[in-house]
Amino acid sequence: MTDTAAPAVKTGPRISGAFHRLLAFSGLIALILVFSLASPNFMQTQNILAILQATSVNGVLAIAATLVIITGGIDLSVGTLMTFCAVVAGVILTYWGLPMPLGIIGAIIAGTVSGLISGTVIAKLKVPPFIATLGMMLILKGLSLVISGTRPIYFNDTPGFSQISLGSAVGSVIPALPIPNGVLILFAVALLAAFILGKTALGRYTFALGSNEEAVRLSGVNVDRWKIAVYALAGSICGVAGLLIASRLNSAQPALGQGYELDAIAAVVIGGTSLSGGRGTVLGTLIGALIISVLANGLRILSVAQEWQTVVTGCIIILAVYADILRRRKL
Amino acid sequence: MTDTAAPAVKTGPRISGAFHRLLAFSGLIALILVFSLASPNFMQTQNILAILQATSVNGVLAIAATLVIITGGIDLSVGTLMTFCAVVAGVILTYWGLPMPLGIIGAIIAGTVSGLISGTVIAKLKVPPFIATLGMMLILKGLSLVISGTRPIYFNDTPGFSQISLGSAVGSVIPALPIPNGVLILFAVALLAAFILGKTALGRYTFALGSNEEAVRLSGVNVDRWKIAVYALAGSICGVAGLLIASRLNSAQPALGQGYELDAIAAVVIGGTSLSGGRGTVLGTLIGALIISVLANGLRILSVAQEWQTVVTGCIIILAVYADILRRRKL
Amino acid sequence: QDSYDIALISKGFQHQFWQAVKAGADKAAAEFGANVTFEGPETETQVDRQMDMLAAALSRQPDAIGFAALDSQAASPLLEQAKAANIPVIAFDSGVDSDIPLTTVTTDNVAAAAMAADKMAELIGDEGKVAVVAHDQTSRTGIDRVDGFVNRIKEAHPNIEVVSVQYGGGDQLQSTEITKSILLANPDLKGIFGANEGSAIGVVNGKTELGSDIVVIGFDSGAAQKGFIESGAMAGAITQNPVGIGYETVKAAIGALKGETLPKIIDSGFAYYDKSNMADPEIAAVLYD
Amino acid sequence: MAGEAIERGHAAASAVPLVDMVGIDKTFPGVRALSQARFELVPGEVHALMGENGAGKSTLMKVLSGVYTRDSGEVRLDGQPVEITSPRQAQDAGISIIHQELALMRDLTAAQNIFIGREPRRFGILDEGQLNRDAAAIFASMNLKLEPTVPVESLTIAKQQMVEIAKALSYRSRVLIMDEPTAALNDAEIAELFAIINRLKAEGVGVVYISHKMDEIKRISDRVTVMRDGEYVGTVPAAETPIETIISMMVGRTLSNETLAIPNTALAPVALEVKHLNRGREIRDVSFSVRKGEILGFAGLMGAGRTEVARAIFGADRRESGEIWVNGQRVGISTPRDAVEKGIGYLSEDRKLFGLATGLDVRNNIALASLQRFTGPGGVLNEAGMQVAARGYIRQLSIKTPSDTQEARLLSGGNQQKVVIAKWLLRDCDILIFDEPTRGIDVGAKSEIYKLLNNLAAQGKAIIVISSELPEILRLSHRIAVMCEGRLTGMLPGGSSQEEIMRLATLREPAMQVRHAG
Ligand SMILES: Nc1ncnc2c1ncn2[C@@H]1O[C@H](COP(=O)(O)OP(=O)(O)OP(=O)(O)O)[C@@H](O)[C@H]1O
Ligand SMILES: Nc1ncnc2c1ncn2[C@@H]1O[C@H](COP(=O)(O)OP(=O)(O)OP(=O)(O)O)[C@@H](O)[C@H]1O
Ligand SMILES: [Mg+2]
Ligand SMILES: [Mg+2]
Repeated sequence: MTDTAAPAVKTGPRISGAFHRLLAFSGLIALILVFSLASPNFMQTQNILAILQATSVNGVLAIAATLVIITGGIDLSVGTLMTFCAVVAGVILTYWGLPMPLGIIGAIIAGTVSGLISGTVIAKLKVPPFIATLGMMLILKGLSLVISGTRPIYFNDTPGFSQISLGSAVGSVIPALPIPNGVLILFAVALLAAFILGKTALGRYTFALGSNEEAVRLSGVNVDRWKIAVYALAGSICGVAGLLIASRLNSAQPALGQGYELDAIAAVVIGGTSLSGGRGTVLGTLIGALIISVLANGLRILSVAQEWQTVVTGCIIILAVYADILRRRKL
Repeated sequence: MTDTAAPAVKTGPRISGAFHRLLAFSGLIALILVFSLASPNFMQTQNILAILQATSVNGVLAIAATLVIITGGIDLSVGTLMTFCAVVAGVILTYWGLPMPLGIIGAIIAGTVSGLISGTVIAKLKVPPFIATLGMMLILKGLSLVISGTRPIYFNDTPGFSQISLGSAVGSVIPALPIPNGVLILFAVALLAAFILGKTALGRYTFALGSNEEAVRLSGVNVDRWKIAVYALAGSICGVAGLLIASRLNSAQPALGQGYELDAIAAVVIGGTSLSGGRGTVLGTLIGALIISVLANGLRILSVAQEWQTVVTGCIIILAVYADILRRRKL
Repeated sequence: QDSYDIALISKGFQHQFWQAVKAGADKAAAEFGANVTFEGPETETQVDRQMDMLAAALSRQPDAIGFAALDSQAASPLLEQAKAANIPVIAFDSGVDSDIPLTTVTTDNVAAAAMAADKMAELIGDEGKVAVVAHDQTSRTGIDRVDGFVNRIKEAHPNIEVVSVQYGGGDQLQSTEITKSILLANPDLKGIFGANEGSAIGVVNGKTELGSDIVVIGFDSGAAQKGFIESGAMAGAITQNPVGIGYETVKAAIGALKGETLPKIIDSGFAYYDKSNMADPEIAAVLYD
Repeated sequence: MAGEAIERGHAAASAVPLVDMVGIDKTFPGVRALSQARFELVPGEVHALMGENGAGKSTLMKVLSGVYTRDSGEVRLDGQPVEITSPRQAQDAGISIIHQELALMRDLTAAQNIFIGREPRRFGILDEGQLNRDAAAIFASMNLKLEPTVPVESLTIAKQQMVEIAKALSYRSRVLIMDEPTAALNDAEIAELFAIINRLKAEGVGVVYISHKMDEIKRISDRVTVMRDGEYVGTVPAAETPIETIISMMVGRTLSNETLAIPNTALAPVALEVKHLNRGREIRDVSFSVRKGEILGFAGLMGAGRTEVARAIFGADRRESGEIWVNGQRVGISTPRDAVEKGIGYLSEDRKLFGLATGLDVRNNIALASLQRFTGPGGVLNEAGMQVAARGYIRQLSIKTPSDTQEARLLSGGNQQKVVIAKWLLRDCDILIFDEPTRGIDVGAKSEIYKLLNNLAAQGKAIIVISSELPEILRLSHRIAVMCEGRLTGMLPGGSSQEEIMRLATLREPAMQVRHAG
């Protein structure tokens, strides 16, 4: 019996993964082409840097959301958590006057702890992620106002702080390539997240949880612990986003952040990650975030009236996902 | 055995449904008790009417969201669709000067058509509901600004319009009970939705779709058609919400609406409807919406600082759902 | 009752402008011995949320109410209710189409934005392209400031063209991105008017990120704008007197409770400030951090 | 629908076939599921459709019932070519199907499930009373004790299967397709089902019967059509054809039917001992032990509580009292993790739901319980090591998969089962609990799994096999534990008789006895 040539299950889809990834870029490339043709101002170095810079915060948030979404969860608190972390950095650096590394560490710890709490509420108390993170979204929003004293905190006493996002380490070496650090940080976070997802046990469990949590539990895995770890990791990434936005605005704006979660989740889904969990890539999310920024930038460059910008963005989000669906169906 | 009174589709399984429903009220009652004890102003007729009035719009939106969520979908566009319908009524009544019934019909048709479009994109193009309705949210937001000319439309030429929400048909008969019409409309919509869910084929398929869409398809049911019908029904209910808010403000405010979807969905989930579909009740959603309004009102009456209101609301949303989970586990 | 209970329902809460109004109100409260609460919706579009706040405030049965209407019509039923309950109402920031408020403590936003237009024209040599980054497309202040600026340019400065008006919701990051797009799309742009604090800060951020040297005129104050003016990144800004608005509102409420007669309008005023006059005591007094 | 015969125009011996499918092709992306497949059904016959896992049986029937559209070929009903492009059209044409994968709406009641899409209405309003009466009538005709108003999610798999059968019957079709209807049923229920089938047969209904259980084919069917790799192999009369012939048609060669050499385990040390396990009415004072190298079979009727016992031992469910001893040591097990650390592995009866992470590939499913072993510094996984291990088990267990990076959900049922076994072998479990290890698995794969279980026992593993198929229990077990209503009612030696097991399995189980009588 064993020696029957086994045609058993020939892979359904697959087809070279590289080809699929190439196609995923197509929506982005189409957009870029259209805008380049429509306006000579679009394909300028300055503007490309502006687009990348505009992607950095949403991109980092979207990467955090990607991790959570792959487990089959959702995180609505990414936006206000980002703000909370920024405010924590502000309190440490400006109110307490401590040195910059402490502010950076503080922001990331704040993100991690908040993620730990969300994760614990979800894993231990079995509160659905939507509700747990909706609650956290409100709690963090309130706390940001409370600890900042409802006013922006400026980083004027920490002169290097704005360099985190705006300086250009690359540009200081290769002046022709003034890529802002914020963009580098986005790519660094993306690489790190891709590495964790692809190469580590945590990443493996992230996919496994989204694929079949009960099967993972019955394999003797401490499901709760890993789930909490994913939310904590996502939280710490939101901490990075908090540093980016604070550095970019040279201030922690306690009122900002709500609404950012939708942009982040949209980037994730446009990037091909399934909201039902178990599948997704960081690269896809980056592309999704870029599509959103290119769209916003291009429409503004074309001076499209703002109300129409909104309409067009809505249409393109639907079309981008539909194109992805068609592509998958064909493969 | 045959003639057991059929308790339509039960939410929380087993154990006397009545008992379970009673318990579901407990969170609401606890809140009311706390606030009544804390402030003599809370349990005043005026204030109770204010709470009910404040619930009316979110309650109607939440009922629309309930229908969609029971199918296993989600509707992020309820808030901006409400606004769009309000603006349509404004255009018909004020810009075109047509009589009031046409404005009412127009708003509801606008909601239905928009729901039809969302439903079609979801059912036919297989775009995930999250994305389809996120796109619609943006499209409708933009269109509201476009057709209103980016300014509020006042209903000063349609004197009866504000009576839709603010007048009191009950009060004119029983002066001691000045229940605003908006609240009556909320209850009417709730009764209608409960009737549809419990007693009609559309309701049956709503639950069936959320339980196992593939099984419904294999049973020979035209899944797409019913799914579209649910979204269209939800859309027409958003049309009612649009009339309510327009009448309450005596104007169509084209920029309002975004963010309201989260409140609506929160009410649904607090009310015990599962985001994974297949189970839910309109009564639960009403209780959820009331919990949200009572909380907001009570905290204001107690003069809690606004930033702390947000924190407390976040905590209570999580706790309310957690209490529900504990209760179900025990049953 | 030895301490008056006054409820202020504002248009916003988290923005610095509103926090400055709150600070003024708190100052008056401390001075005159009153309890003041201060609330406002998340964004200036949420008219119905503001109604819920006003309704809850009425239920609380305060001694007086201060109200900054997002939409002056929407509130009339509730204002009637206040009148019926004999609760005096003071309007602040912008007027209410109603004779119920005993007085209105306000800034003329149209005139203030027109002044910004004139200053802009002066700074760019009365010709060239300019743009506006505003906070809101539908709110009263958003409309008034954009209209005030654009109309003044049209009327008085025919050689200046307003090439773009965009809205960033007062969100600094969004306003930054918008500014960068405008600058990149219009390399020959000469100036941008940022129509509220968040917008103005966003405009300066965008300008700095691109290394542009256009003229920026802002609105309101706050530590960031003051810093930008100090450093020259922003040419100047229009300031209202938010602390004064809050203070006068509470003071007027208490006056009403004590039976004083109030003028129909209490103009809280506005002024243009730049590096040269920032330190003047009367300017410094109306700026907030 | 109890006894009332459905009046049909033609008798069972009608010359024109009810269904005639010829030259059917169906390709899925990357898979040729059907290639020139054929099938014929005459009124009043039970026609068995046989083939290994993945042979294309379900696909062919899904083409007939309008779930899939064929790529080419012809379908004739009563000699007339027809196009059936949706389940609805199939229903209208008098074809109904019980799908292999349960297709129930878990939140709806049994009655609501049965009549989905055909709800009785009065003035446009659903007539729930009528609905429940109709469902109750169908249950009565099946001798099935079931409340029409109970939500199906609270039913056991077996009861859910009965609801599916009731649903298919409710269409009163001329063609009834049953795709592995008995995979989750016990003998009493199977007997009941066969009685129903015989009744339908007498009414002239044509029944297509798919099953991997050879004995059933002999008992119920008139003709057998065999498929292999999507192709038609042949049609033979059931009564005259020896089972061996059918099997060799299925697998393309003859299978040896090695008998099991039962080693003497009496002296081996006890690996697992369970003392006084209790939980409510589901598990009542269950005590037993398994020795190293021993296969302990668990027999019982549906709801006897065997799965409950297994899950309680494994820590997947709570238990109220009871002790678990592993290798002579008392151990505390409150989560599956504790159990796995003590060397216990559990293969659940529902692979899809509890066994596989279907989105992950074969390699990761095999490694899922042992990831720590492949985790290096910084949490980085040793992918190469995982690959070597996975490929080792793919070879050792002859898992049919194009590669170790194939997604697990794309494997056939038997191979999925082997992947789960490999997971526990890699984890080095000494005590393995197999819950229905061969459910839905073809004869060839089944005999491989039997061989595998024997080998594992020979290596000294302690094995518990829960099965509803008595021949399987009898063939595999050194000792047989019989359960009834949560109680262990007997412990029998390997060679016991089926009758003795059935007697113990029905001790104090009135409901079942009624069913036997009826
Ligand atoms: N929807 C699908 N997409 C891709 N491949 C499929 C699909 N359905 C079936 N297949 C493949 O088609 C082949 C035939 O599958 P089918 O389900 O008809 O087998 P079967 O004979 O019913 O097997 P079993 O006895 O295990 O139920 C298999 O290789 C299977 O993997
Ligand atoms: N007649 C019944 N109807 C519905 N549920 C039942 C019935 N009898 C028992 N149960 C429930 O079924 C569960 C045990 O069922 P299960 O079928 O898993 O047991 P089992 O002995 O493992 O049987 P098998 O594995 O053969 O299906 C228990 O939770 C019990 O409460
Ligand atoms: Mg099959
Ligand atoms: Mg079982």
